[in-house]
Order: sequence, then C-alpha cells, then structure tokens
Amino acid sequence: MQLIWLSILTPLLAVVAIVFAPERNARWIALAGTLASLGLLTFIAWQFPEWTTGRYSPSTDAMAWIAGAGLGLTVGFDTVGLLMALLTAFLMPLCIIGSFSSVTIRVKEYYGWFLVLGASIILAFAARDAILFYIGYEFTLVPMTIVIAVYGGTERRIAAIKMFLYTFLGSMFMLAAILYVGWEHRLSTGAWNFDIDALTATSVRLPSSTQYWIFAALMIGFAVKVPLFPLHTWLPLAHDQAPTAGSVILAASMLKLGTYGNYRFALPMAPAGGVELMSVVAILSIIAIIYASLICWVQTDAKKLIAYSSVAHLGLCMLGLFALNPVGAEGAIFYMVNHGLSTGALFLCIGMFYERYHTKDTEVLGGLAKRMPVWACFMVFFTLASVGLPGLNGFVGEFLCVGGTFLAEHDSQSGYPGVLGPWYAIVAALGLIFAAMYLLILLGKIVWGPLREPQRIEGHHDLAAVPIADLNLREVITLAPIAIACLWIGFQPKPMLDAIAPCAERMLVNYPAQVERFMRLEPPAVAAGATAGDKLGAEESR
Amino acid sequence: MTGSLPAAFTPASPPEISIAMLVSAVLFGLGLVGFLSRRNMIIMFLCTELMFQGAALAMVAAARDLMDTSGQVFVIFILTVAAAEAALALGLVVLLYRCRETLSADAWSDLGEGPRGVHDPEPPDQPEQG
Amino acid sequence: MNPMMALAELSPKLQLLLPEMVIFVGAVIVAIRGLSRSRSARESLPLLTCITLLASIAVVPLAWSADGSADTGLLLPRLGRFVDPMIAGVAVLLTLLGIGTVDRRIEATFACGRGTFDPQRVIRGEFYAFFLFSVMGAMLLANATDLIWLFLAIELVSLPTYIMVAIGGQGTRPHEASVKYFFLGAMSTAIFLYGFALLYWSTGSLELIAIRDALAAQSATTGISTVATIGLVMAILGLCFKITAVPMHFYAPDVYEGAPTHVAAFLAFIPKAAGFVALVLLLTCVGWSGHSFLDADGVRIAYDGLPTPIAAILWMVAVITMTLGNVGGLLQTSVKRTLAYSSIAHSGYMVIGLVAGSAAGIDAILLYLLAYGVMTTAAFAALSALERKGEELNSFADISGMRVKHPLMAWMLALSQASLVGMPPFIGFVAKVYLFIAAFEAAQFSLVVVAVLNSAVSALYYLRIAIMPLVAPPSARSDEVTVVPSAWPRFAAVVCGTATLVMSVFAGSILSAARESTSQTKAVATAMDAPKHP
Amino acid sequence: MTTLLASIPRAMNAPELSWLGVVILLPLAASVVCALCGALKCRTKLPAFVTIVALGASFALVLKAYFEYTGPVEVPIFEWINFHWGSGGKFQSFVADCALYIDSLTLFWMLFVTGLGTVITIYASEYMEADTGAGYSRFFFGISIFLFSMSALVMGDNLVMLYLGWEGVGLASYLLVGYDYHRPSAVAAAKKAFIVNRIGDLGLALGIFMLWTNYGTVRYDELFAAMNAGGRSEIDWDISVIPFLLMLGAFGKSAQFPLFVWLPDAMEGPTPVSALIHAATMVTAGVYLIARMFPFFELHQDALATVAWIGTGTALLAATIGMMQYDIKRVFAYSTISQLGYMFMGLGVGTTFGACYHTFTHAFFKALLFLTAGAVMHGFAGQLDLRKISGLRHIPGWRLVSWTMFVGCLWLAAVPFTAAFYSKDAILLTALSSDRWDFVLLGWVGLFTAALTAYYTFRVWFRVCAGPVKYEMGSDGGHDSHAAGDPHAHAAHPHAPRWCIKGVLLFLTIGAIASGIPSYRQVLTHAPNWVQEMIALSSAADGAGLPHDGGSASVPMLGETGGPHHATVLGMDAHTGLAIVGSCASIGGILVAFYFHLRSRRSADSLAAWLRSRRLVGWIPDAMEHKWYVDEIYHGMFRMPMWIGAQILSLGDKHFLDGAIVDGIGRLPIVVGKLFRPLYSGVLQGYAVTMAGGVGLILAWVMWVWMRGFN
Repeated sequence: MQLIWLSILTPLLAVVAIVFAPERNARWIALAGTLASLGLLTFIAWQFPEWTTGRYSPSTDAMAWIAGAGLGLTVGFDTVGLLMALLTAFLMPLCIIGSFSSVTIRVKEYYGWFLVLGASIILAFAARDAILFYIGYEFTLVPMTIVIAVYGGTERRIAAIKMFLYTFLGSMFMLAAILYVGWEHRLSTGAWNFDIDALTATSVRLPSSTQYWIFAALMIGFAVKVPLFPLHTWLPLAHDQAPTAGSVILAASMLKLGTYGNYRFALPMAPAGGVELMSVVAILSIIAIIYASLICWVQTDAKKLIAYSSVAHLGLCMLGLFALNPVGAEGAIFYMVNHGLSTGALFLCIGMFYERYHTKDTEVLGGLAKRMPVWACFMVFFTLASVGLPGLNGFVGEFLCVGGTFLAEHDSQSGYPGVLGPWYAIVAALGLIFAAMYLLILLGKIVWGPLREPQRIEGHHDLAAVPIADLNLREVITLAPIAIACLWIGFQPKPMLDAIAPCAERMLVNYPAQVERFMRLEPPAVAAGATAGDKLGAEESR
Repeated sequence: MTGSLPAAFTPASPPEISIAMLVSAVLFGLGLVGFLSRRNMIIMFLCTELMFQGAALAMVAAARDLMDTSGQVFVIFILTVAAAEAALALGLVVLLYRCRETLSADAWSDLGEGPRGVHDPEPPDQPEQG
Repeated sequence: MNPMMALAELSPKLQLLLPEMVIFVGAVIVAIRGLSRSRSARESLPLLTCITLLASIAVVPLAWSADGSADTGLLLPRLGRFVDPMIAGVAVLLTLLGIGTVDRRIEATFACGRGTFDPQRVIRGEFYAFFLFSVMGAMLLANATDLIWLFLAIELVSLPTYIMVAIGGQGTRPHEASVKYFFLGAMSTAIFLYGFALLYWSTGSLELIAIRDALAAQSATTGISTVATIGLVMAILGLCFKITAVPMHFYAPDVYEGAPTHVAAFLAFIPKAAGFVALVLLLTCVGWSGHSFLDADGVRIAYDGLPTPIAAILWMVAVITMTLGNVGGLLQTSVKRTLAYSSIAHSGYMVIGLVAGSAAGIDAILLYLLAYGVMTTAAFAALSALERKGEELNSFADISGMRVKHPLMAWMLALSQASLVGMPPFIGFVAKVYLFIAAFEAAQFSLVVVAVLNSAVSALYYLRIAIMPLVAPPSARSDEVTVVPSAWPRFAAVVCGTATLVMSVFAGSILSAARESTSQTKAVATAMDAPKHP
Repeated sequence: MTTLLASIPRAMNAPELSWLGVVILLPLAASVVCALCGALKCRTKLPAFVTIVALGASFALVLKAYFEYTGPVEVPIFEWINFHWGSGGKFQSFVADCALYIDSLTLFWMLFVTGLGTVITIYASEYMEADTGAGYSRFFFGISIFLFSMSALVMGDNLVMLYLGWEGVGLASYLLVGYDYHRPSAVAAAKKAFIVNRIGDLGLALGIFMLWTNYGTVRYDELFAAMNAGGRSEIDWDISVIPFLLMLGAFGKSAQFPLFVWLPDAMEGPTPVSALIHAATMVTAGVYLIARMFPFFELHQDALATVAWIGTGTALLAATIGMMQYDIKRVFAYSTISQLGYMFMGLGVGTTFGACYHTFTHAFFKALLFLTAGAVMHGFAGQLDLRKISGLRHIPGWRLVSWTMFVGCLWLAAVPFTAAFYSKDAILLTALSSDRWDFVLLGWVGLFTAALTAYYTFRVWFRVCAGPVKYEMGSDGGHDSHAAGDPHAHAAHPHAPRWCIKGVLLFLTIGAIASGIPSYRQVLTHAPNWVQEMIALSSAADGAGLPHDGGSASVPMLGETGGPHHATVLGMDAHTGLAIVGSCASIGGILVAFYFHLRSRRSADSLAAWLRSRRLVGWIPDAMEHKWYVDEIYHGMFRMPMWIGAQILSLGDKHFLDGAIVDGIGRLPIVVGKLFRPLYSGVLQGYAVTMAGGVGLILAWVMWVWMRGFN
C-alpha cells in the first residue's frame, strides 16, 4: 500500500520540485518523476501476488480518512487496475518526451499539470474506496482542462470548458449513485463504508428496481466518460483542441476511466440493473460503432478522425463488456489497454507532423512518406494496430469483444447466457470494415500519395518551429516503446489474458443467474437482507 | 428568566388575547405595507419600527396570556434593539442624504440587474456551453 | 438569593462565555485605540483584532474544561466548542483581508501631511470594533439558551455589519449596499421577531429547552400547534435573510457587489454562520426524526420529525435557493456578484442539512460552513489583494489573464473556485459529500439529485472564474491591476487556498470535532451511532 | 451433392516436430532483417538475398516435412490467445494457440507457396534492382511478411491462426500493391484491395465465431473430430450458415463475385507481386479455406452449389471482361479471376481434387505469364498496352520471353495435353457428370468460358509477341516505380532481361510443364494422381475422388475407366467427350484470336465497330471494357449512399447533436436565469416586495395546509 501511494505521490513530489526548479530543468524533473512512478509500478507488478486470482492486493489494511463517513484512503490493485495504471505510467514519460518540442510557453506549469494528471489517473485506478476513486476520477478534469485550455488549438477554451462541464455533469450522477449505495450499505450494516467490495456486496442484494436506477446513474457518468453515443460530442472537440500529449492521455487513460468504471462499478454493483439495460447499452454501443465510423470516413481533420475512431473503438469495448460473458469482458478489458497504446501512439504521430506543418487537415497535407519515411513507418504500423491486424495488439481485444457478443446468446453453452448474440456481433463487426476503411483512407491521404505540403503558418506563437524533416531520435524514442509493446502484446497476449481472466469472471459472478431470471421474466427476486432497501424503494416510488 | 406574575393577575380570557394578537398582527401588517409602499427612507424606517412594535405587542400579549414575565423582558430588549437600530438608521440616512440630497430610497438603485442597474463595462465572456 | 451564590451558579455559564468575553475586551480596546493620534497605534488595530480572535480561540478549551459537569441550560451543550473556534478562526483570516483598506484614503491624507489628525474622521477603530462585536455575536449564538439571547445575538451580528458595509470602503456603492442591507435586514428582523412571539405564545417559554419539551409534548398529543408552526415558519423565514436563502436572498448580489470586498467576504460567512447556528438551534427544538433526547426524568423521548409544513418549506427553500443561486450566477459579469450568487447557492446546499436534520445533518452544516468560509474567503482574499487604479477588482475583465502579473493570486482564485464547485479532493468536495450523506440518512434523495444537478450547473460559472485568470489573455483592464500595498490579503489568500486542500486531509478530525460538538448530552447516542431507519 | 462422408483422421500431437515452426519463422526473420536494412539505409541487394535464402530454406524444410510425412500432426509452438473460465470445459474456453496443423493438404499448399515464393523472389531481386535502397528493403519486407502470413495461414492449427495469416497476406498485399505510393492510383488500389478483402474477412471472422459458439473450439482437429462424431447431423440455422460465412471470406480473398473488383486494380503493384500474390498463392487462400473446411460446406445442401454457381459466374464474367482489356497485366488479372472461378466451381461441384490440382497448375503458368508480362514492362519502360507492342519475338533478346509466354498462354488456354487441360478437365468432368442438372449446365458454361479464355489469352500473345515489330516505349515508370530511376527508362529501345529473370522464366516454364506430370503418369501408367493422393488424406478427402474408408466412390475417378458409367457428354463417354469438346473449345478460341489479332488485326476493330453500331448489342463491348460497370454500380449502390449518409451524420453530429441538443441543454440554466433576472432589479422596494411576497406566499401556504389539516 505504501508503495502504491508512493507511486502516486512521486509525480506530485516532482511537481513540487518543478515549482522550485529553473524552467529549463522542468522537463527533466517531470521525466524523472514519471519514470520513477513507472519504476515503482513496475516493481509492484513484478512482485504482484494476485496475478492469477483477480483479487486485490494488498488485500487487508484499510486506511481511514474520514472515519465517520466511512471514507478511506485505501488503495490496492487488482490486475485490471494494475494494468491500467501501468499503461498510464508507461505513456506518461513518453508524453513528456513527446512534449519537449511542442511546449514552449508556460513550461513549468505544463509539466506540473501533466504530472498531476498522471498521479490522479493512477489514483483512480488504484483506489479501493469508491470516493477515493471518485477523487482521482474527477480531479483528472482539472489538469486536463488546463492542459487543453492553455496549450490547445484555436478553440481551446470552448473545448476545455465543454469537456469539463459535460464530464462533470455526468460524474455527478455517478457520485449520487455511489453515495446511495453507501447509504444502503449503512442501512444494512449500520456503518458508512465506501470500500468498493463492501458496496458491491451490499448493492447486489438490493431489489432489482433499485439496482436499475443505480445502474442507470452510474452508467450515465461512465457513458459520458467513455464516451458512449449520444454523449460523445465533447470528445472530438477536446481531442481536436488538446495538445498532443493531452490527447494521448485523454484517449489512452482518461477515457478508460469510463470503461474501467463500468468494469469496477456499474456492472458488478448492479447486476439486476445491468441485465435490464444491457441491450440498451449494447445498442448504443453498436450505434456508436457505426455512427462514429461513418463520421470518421468524412473527417478531414486527422485528429478528429482519430477521436471519432476512439468513439467507435470504445463502443466495441463497451459492447464486449455488455456481452456479459468472460470472452467479451476479457476482450473489452484487454482492448482497454491496447486501444490506449495504439490510439495514443496515433495521436503522437499526428502531433509530430502537426508540429512540423501546423495543420492536421488531410486535404492540404499528404504523401508524407516521401518526406518522413520513418514517421510513415510508425504511422502505418499504429494504424494497422488500430485496424486490428492480427499479430498486433488491437486484434485480440477486438476479436474477443465481437466473439463475446456472438457468444452472448440465451442458449449459450458457455455458462453465461446473454441476450445479444450473432446479430449484434454482425453489426458490430461491420465496424471492423469501416475501421479499415477510414483509417486506410487516412493513411492514403497523409502517408501515401504525392507529396502535398501546406504553406507553413509562420509566427504561430504556440508552436516551436520544428524543421520539416524526418523524426529525430527523441521522437523515435517516444514511439518505439509503444510499437514494441504493440508487437509484443500482439504475439504474446497470453500473460495479459491470464491476468485479466479471473477479474473478468469476478465481474460477472452474478450475471448468469440474473440473465436467467431476466430471460424468464421472473418477478424480481428479493434477496435476504434487502428489506430495508425495499422499504426505501417503496418510499422513493411514492 | 422564568417567573410567574403575581397572583393578582388572572389569565385573560381567550377573546381578549385574540384581539390583542389581532392588533399586533395589524400593527405588523401596517408596518409592512408602509415599508413596501413608501419611498422616503425615514418613513420606511419608521415602518420597520412599527413592525417591531407589532412583534413586541404580540410578545406582551402572549406574556399576559401565559402569565409569564419573560415575554415582557423580551419586549424591553426589543425596544433597546429598536433604539439602536434607530440610531444606526438615522446615521445612515444622514450619510446618504449628504451624498444624493434626497431621501428617496429609489435614488439608490445603481447596483442590480434591472434596466437602471449599472452594467459592467465589459460584455459577458463568450457563451459557455455544457 | 445571595449574589455570591447566584454568581456561583452562573459561573459555569460564564465560563462558557470566556471566548466571547475575550473578544469583548479586545473590541473595547480596539475601539479606544482607534482614536489614538499615533499612526502606528492605529495601524496595529488589525493585528490587535487578530490577536483578540486568536486569544479567544485559545481560551476555548478552557471554557469547556468543565464540560458537562454543570447544567448550562444549553440545547446543544457543546455546540460552541466547534462553532466558536470556527467563527473566530475564519474571522482571523477575514481581518487580514481588510488590512490597508479601511481608512486608506484618510490615512494617506494624514501621511502626506495635508490633513491634521481628526478623531472624527478616523473610523478604523470603529470598524474593527464592530468587526469584533459582530464576530462575538455569532459566537454568542452558539451558547444561546433562550430566544432573547438568540435575538440579541443575531442583532449583535447584524447591526455592526450594516455599518461595516457603509464605512469599510470608498465611493457610494457601499452606501447603497448598506441602505439595502439595513432596511431589508430590519424587515427580516421584524419577521422573525414576530415568529418568536408566536412561538413563545404557543409554548409558554422563551427557553429553548422548555420550548423543546413543550413542542414535544404538543406533538405527543395533538401535534405541534398551528401557532407554533406559523411562529416557526416566520422565524425560519426571517433567519433566511441571514443565510441568504429564498425568499430573503434578493439583497445579496447587490450588497455583496456594493460592499467593499473584505466586508463582502465577512458578509458571506459571519452572518451566514450565525443564521445557520440559530436555525439549527430553533429546529433542534422541534427535532428531526431519528433524533431523541433525555427529558428531565431521564426518559428518552424520540422526535417525530419536523412538522410536515416546515419540512416542506425547508425542502422548497433548499431547492429554490440553490437553483436560483446557480442560474443567477451564470449571467453575471461581476466577480463579486457571481460570488454572491455562489453564496446563495451554497446556502441552498446547507439547507439540505437542515432538512436532513439529525446529527449527520448538523455535522454536515458545520463542516460545510467551515469549508465554505475558508473557500469563499480565499476567493475574496485573492480579489482584495489586488486593485485597479485604487479600485477594487470587480469585472471579469479585471481578472482576465491575472496569471501573467499576479500568478499566485490567480492560482488561489482558481483553487477557491475548484473547491467551491466541489471538485475533489478539496474541502468543498468533502463537505458536499458529507452533506449528501446526511441527506441520504434522512432519505432525502430528491434533494441530493437536485443538488447534484445544481453542482453541475454551478460548474459553468466557477469554471469561468477559474479559467479567466489562468487561461484568458490579459485585457486592457487587467493590465492595470496592481497589488494592494499590504501583503496581508495575499497572505490570507494563500492561507485559505492552501487550507482548502489541507483541510480535506484532516477532514476526518474536523468532522469528528463537529460531531462531538453536536451531541446533546454525553449520555445520548447520536443517530450515527444507533442507526434507525425513518 | 456429395453424400459421401469421409472420416477425417485425427491428428497426432507432435511437439517434436516444432522445427516446422521455423518454416513460418524464417520469412518473419527475413522481414525483420529487411526492416533493419531499411532502417540502416542499406543500399545493396542484401534484403533480396536474405529473403531468397530464408524462403529457400523454408521450402527445403517443407520438402523435408513432405518426405517425412506419415499422417496428420499437430505441432504446438506457443500459447497465443488462450484462456479458460468456469470449469474450463469445452464451451468454457477460447483456445487459439500458435500451433501447426500438418496434413497432406497443408504440405501440398506449402510446397508450391514456398517454392514459387523463392523463385519469384529471385526474379524480383533483378526486377526491383532499380529501387535498391529503401524501396528495395520495403519490397522484400513485404514479400517476407507475405510469406510469413501465408505460411501461418496454411500451417496454422486453428481458424484464428488462419485468420491471422489471412489478414497478414492482406496487409502484405496492401503494402506491396501500394509499393509505388506516390502514384494515387496505386494507393487507391491498395486501399481498395484491403477494404474489399475486409468485407470477406468479416464473413470469415463471423464464420469462425459461429463455429466456435456451436462447436466450442476453433481448432481444426477438434472441429473435424466433432464432424466425425456426427456433428453434421445437427443441422440448425446457425450451423448451416457457417459455410456461407466462410464462403464470403473465401470469395473476398480469392476475388470471386461480388468481391472480385479489387484484383484487377491490384495490378498496380510491381509485377512480381502480381505473380506471387495475386496469381499464384494468396488468391488461392480461398480455395484452401474451402478445401480445408470442406466437411462444413456439406452442412448445408446449397452451400457447395452456391460456391459452384458463384465460381462459374465469376469465371464467365471475368473472361468476358478479359476479352476487352488492353493492358496485358489486366488481361492476366481477369484470367486469374476466371481461373479462380474454375477452382471454386470445382469445389462447388464437389471435386476438391480438381480445384486443388487446378490451383497447383495455375500457380505455375500464371506466375509465368505475369513474369513475362513483367519482363516486357521492365524492358519497355512500363509499356503494357497490347496495342502498342508487337512482334516481340523478333526483337533480339526477347525470344525467350516470347516463347515462355507462349507456353504460359498455351497452358492458360488449356490446350490438350497441357497440365491445365487435365486440371480443368477434372473440374468440368465432375460438373458435367453430376446428377444435378444445374451442375451440368455450369459445366457447359465452363466449357464456353474455356473457349473465351483461349481467345483472350492468345489475343495477347498474337498481339504482343507475333506480328510485325512495332513498339512504343512507356511514358515513364508506368506501373512500377522502379523504372523511374532506371537509366533505360526513357531510352528509345527496350532492354532485354538478364539471367535472373530469364532463368526464372525458364524454370517456371519447366515447372508449368512439370505440373502436368501427375496427370501424365495417371494417364500413361494408371498410377494414382499425386495431387489426388495428397487431397485424399486431408480434410478435403470428400472431394478427392479416391475411395476412402467412409463410403463408396460416387465421384468419377479420373483416368480409371473414363469416368462414371452413367455420365455422358454429347452421347460419348464422359471423359472422352469432354476431352474432345474441351480441345475444340480451346483450339477454336486460339484460332479466332489468330484471325483477329494476327492475321487480320483490322478486322477486330471493324467487328467491334460493327457491334457498337447495333442498337441492341452496341453497349456490350463498352460494358465489357468497363468491367460491366461493376465498380460504378458498387459506387452508386454502396459507397455513394454511405458517403452521403456519413456527411449527413457528420453535420448532424456537429450541428444537431452537439450544437442544438448539447449546447441547448447547456443554455437551459442560462435561460432559466434570465427568467428570474427581473427580480434583481436593484430597487430596494422591489426587493422588499419580493421578499415579503415570498414570506406571504409561504405563510398562505401554511395556512392553507392548516385549513386542510396538517399531514
């Protein structure tokens, strides 16, 4: 636990150092801070005892914060949280390195906020206390808003404000739901406690009408973050306006907070609500896939295109989660990590040519393979990873997500009946075609074809004048680790799959019975110990 | 502060108390109406005094009804506070009169968002969305 | 009765008033010293005020050293133990805000030798004396045993503030603010006074404990009588003025905008705290469900809960207050005015605690008051630390791009807004969560939903105040912004800004202190300890 | 419809054979070396040599495996996508390991894939030499990746491995077709190839899922075991749809109607790529898939028939288009589609043997043809218009090219006694002797197509190689960027190919001739056909035409007594009759081509002009030249509406969903705020009235409640 807190606090210590250090050293301190955090997390992962069980580690000690309200500072990882934290910690130094040339104003602040952002995200993934999770989850908005609003494009303030308000509104519902569950916990046990496991244990025993609302409220919060159609409109703008590194973290880690929230809260806490709403969510996910893919097709802004592709990809991820069987869940969680890698890398790639040309418009820019062959190699590689080419990382997740949806039939022999089934999978799989289409069109425009270079906008105050040349060593160092990770995970997904599998099963532990009940349209079963909740539900309905 | 009135006092009959209460309410109401309808600051202040006295009368009546002295004690304090307010009010009115040479409360409506309010020199920032 | 014996009987009560006595002494000294010809003596007044306040905090443990050993006649015997230091503590910061502002022009005249010293033109002594008196009133409220005390304490809070608004700054705007504040305040006083009269008539006593017992008796037989209900409603509505709650909140934007910034900060906290303490006491007499007390015979009597009309009125007040406060805040172009609407909205949130009642509700109010005091003081402090051509900052154009010239104040302003909006991990968030917890305890789910939506709406304007100084480019107006001569306001801003973060770390201890202070007697278990569903 | 159910032998687990993994690993290693060469800016032919050596070694290993082959084996390499849940039972796991499934079909395919791969890479090492440097490395990187993927596709032990290879070859195709990336047409072609293939891949993926959800496994061996155990009898909707889904994948990869449109465009790639990927190996992956999963195609009675119909239709369609193309490579591309159609027809009518054998022979002669076309292109600076080159065989140094092309054309035309004659014969014979009338009809269509094939094949040869010497050089690099830097690019005279190209052409000619050996042996010595033997031992045994344990032979045995006794063609014994009719068709086609394109070239134009002047048929030549407007129809039917829809959605997202709804909701509080604004008028009395009014209202409400009685 101390180690985990240390890994969260290290970047914050680096922030303190940055504040007092000269500006030219800020980047190195930031890099050191993130690397130290990565090192600590790697060490935690190295000696992580629960790789095969899906349980939390450390499992016992709780740290009280506000005892009367049951708030604790308890942190601990299960494998999914650890993987996501590792992903974040892995991308942070790369983002810092990638920002060396792109950030020229308010440098100290930039790195400071970036470190805060990283710490906050890791805190959210590490939290075992629901309110602590919320703190990390919500606080990410502050640094991200500032990073966008200060270092972003021309519409940066609108984008930042919209992102903040939209996600803030969403997470308010989520907070209310968490507090409600906490209250139910208090009713049944007599004490406030926001330990996630305790809340889950309480929540699953509530009557299904109550769970329905809990699920809906949690879902609204997480759906905004994911983002799920039709709550996605903040994302393209935010991505479009954010600086490169901000986009990377936004796509790779912050959006994952949404899916992670589903994994950690919405699904396990309210299984009875989950089954009732799963087809709704699944349909929204499918709409997201098709809708966002089609929009990607006609985007001329490279970053917006990737942003919409995130909407589509995460739609698939959500679909996998809501297949409510281990295959889909496994795929979705796996995909969470890998979408972070490939999309993050794509944003880095786009940032690199944006730094050179100050435009992301694919209509005026093209054929960069001739000018920047090394960059082109990376761009093609990550695009293919994003398309889901087998052998690269994206494939396994996508394949399992669709497979899980396919398997989610009511007469499935997997032990996990579902209500989705092949038709959902077929429509979702159409998204794979579309993904190939729009990403290859993007490649065709900016990588291949005759060289088209725009006039450089001189005197753009935000951006350094990076010479128009191929990637330098620093940029290669930024991209290469991600490429290696993509390849390695693509060929060796087994360790990660094994690590996720028990978590996926644990998330779904209540679902087979619930789905059975739902399919048979039984009246909602009142579990023992839920009488107080019943009364409350009745009161509420009155 | 609790204490009983001497035994010579007998509880008033309910109608009498009701009348006293009614008078107090009317007094209060008159003060309120005057406060709302008049623009002269001194008269407005006097109207608030009227409302105070309405409350004080109610207090006395209640004390009489309850055969309890504490209500009357309260009234003394009310009068004291009213006096303090009066001092304050007069000072304030004098201050204000020096500034604008008028006693009308309407002369003081620079703040606020109505048509006469002073608007900020700068137009609002770009519209925010959510 | 032997006077000595009477004194001996009184002494436990007087002991409880030690902090207030300290302040009283300090106030008198300040008032007199303000007339001194010595410039340094006059300039030491704020310091003296601070020392007085700190001393009063210091004697708080002493005041409660004989805790519970004697019957003090207090409804919530330990309430002052939390409220007194809270009010005095925030007041220390509030003092710092105004340093160098009061009397500035006159002192400048004296300094350059153009005017001769004239005790009638110097108001610093009065100002700080009134300041202390007002604070003292708020502290006295917590120890109120009967309605007279309550009334006097409220007036002691209010009357000095009317003057402080008028004399704390320059120009005519404070005058206008003062006149509005005064007249409307007088009207509200009359309203709650009338309510007190009715309450007295209905319950037969002015003592809070006796009122409580009478109301309990009433509700045990026929229910709380109509007269009592109407009296309570009028009292509550009158007090709504102090807490800037609907329908008595309309003055707030104008007064906060017109008042000098440091006085606006004062208004945002001290009268509000006083109002909430008074409301807590009043409503404790009625009692919330889930709450119980031991009567004189040691029999536990459980409250039935607030009478339906009162609960409904409070519910409506909460909902409408926070909604009106927040939507009103969206339209403003003046920072102070926006903060006034924010103050209204936060009162709305705190009224949730009143509706929720029970121990958790009161604790939540206390915690929230403290949090609100610190974070709103941080915002006002950042504003009062700066000036533009000798005038206070007010419009958004003034704070736009503040970061460039005054980075620290810009950050503190942003920090305070983050806390006000309820962004974790600041204290505003913790307080809000605990408030929601209290609402859940009372099964007030609808209030939580409304509050949650309101938080989101409020983000619109808090974000604007936070982003303007940090992100927007400097405007022509903000280029002319300079720091005020005194460093103390900046210091206050930094302290408050830091406190928004630090306090959340220690929120656990703060909360347990608050909780301890609201337990009725030692023997009575609070609702927190003995769960019972309504 | 075959009713014959072969029992597929279970595979042995043979971890000791893990050296076979090297077959896959070698091309991968080569690709890594090529990538490094590119990164290190290597300017030599090193990438080519590395690739050649790696592929040669792969081929050698496959040969070793072939000679040591005793029966189907499974070779585990490492665990890939592999996890279990619950009790980990049959339906509670997903196992798609990196493992090999080696049976005779695998070996058969690997032999010609790695063999031809090696040979064509040798050719390419000279062909691409002008690009030595980054492009050279990139090219051989693509080739290595292709061979790696193709090996994985063929050797994988489960369908996910197959899918990996399937997508991998698509990627290689994408990279290599778009090799010349500064030409927009090449980029567009590469994109089109990938996307159209993706549509097929969708079918394949769904088929895999369907298999997995119904059988609980994606491993061949377990799937076949399920089939052996009577899995075929449980015919319900989702099982019977499996073959149709798999078929879609096969159609995409093998360029069958309706997904054939990418292949002609893919000719934008360098010619060795066309030869290797788009003629000899990759496009046969569809045939491999159906052959491999043959038992599952028997799950639905219409599945194989559909394959047959589509195959025949594609064969005819492509042949008609091929007749009117002027670009040599495109003619060959359409001929490839057409020949692939034959293969599918063969699969559909139930002779996996015929299909595989035709794949085998086709691989050689079509690679040969492409490489000769490539040589022409290489020498003539990208000139490929058959109207602009003539009399090639009379130009010094080009004789070998002309005559090897002649051999290729003969083979493609399926002139009697060529290998293709026999392989095509095997397909048509099965069709014509089928019980089903529609298969017989398809057989006749196939024969007609054979005549067309012969015509358009020799149209090329007579135009290009024969006749008077006359040529125009290509304008520039034409289709291959390599020519751009070629010193001969703008020379007035063609430069003849050197030994690498010539050697490979010669070798392939020999190979094409040799590919007929199994049939010659069969005809002459009545020895069993080697290909037939190979197929009969595999999962495609049902269509191999050899008797096996599971039932009696109802499929005609080639070379035995001349086909089944009941089948006749034109009243003759089926075998003889078909031989005669087939010979007539091919020779007739050649004669027509001879007349129109060598003897009297002008008459071809006048015939076309005459056709065009007829009102009823005037559109046909144009339609044929424009590929029957299939691209345009697709564009109009799918792409355009979707694009318009996407634009609408994009605008709707920005202006309606975000602009109107989200921002509208965002403005709602502001609107509400404005409603209450008049209350803050700034007038003291106004406030007083509002406050007192509020208090009054509330009191009135309390009174009202009181009147009604509390609670």
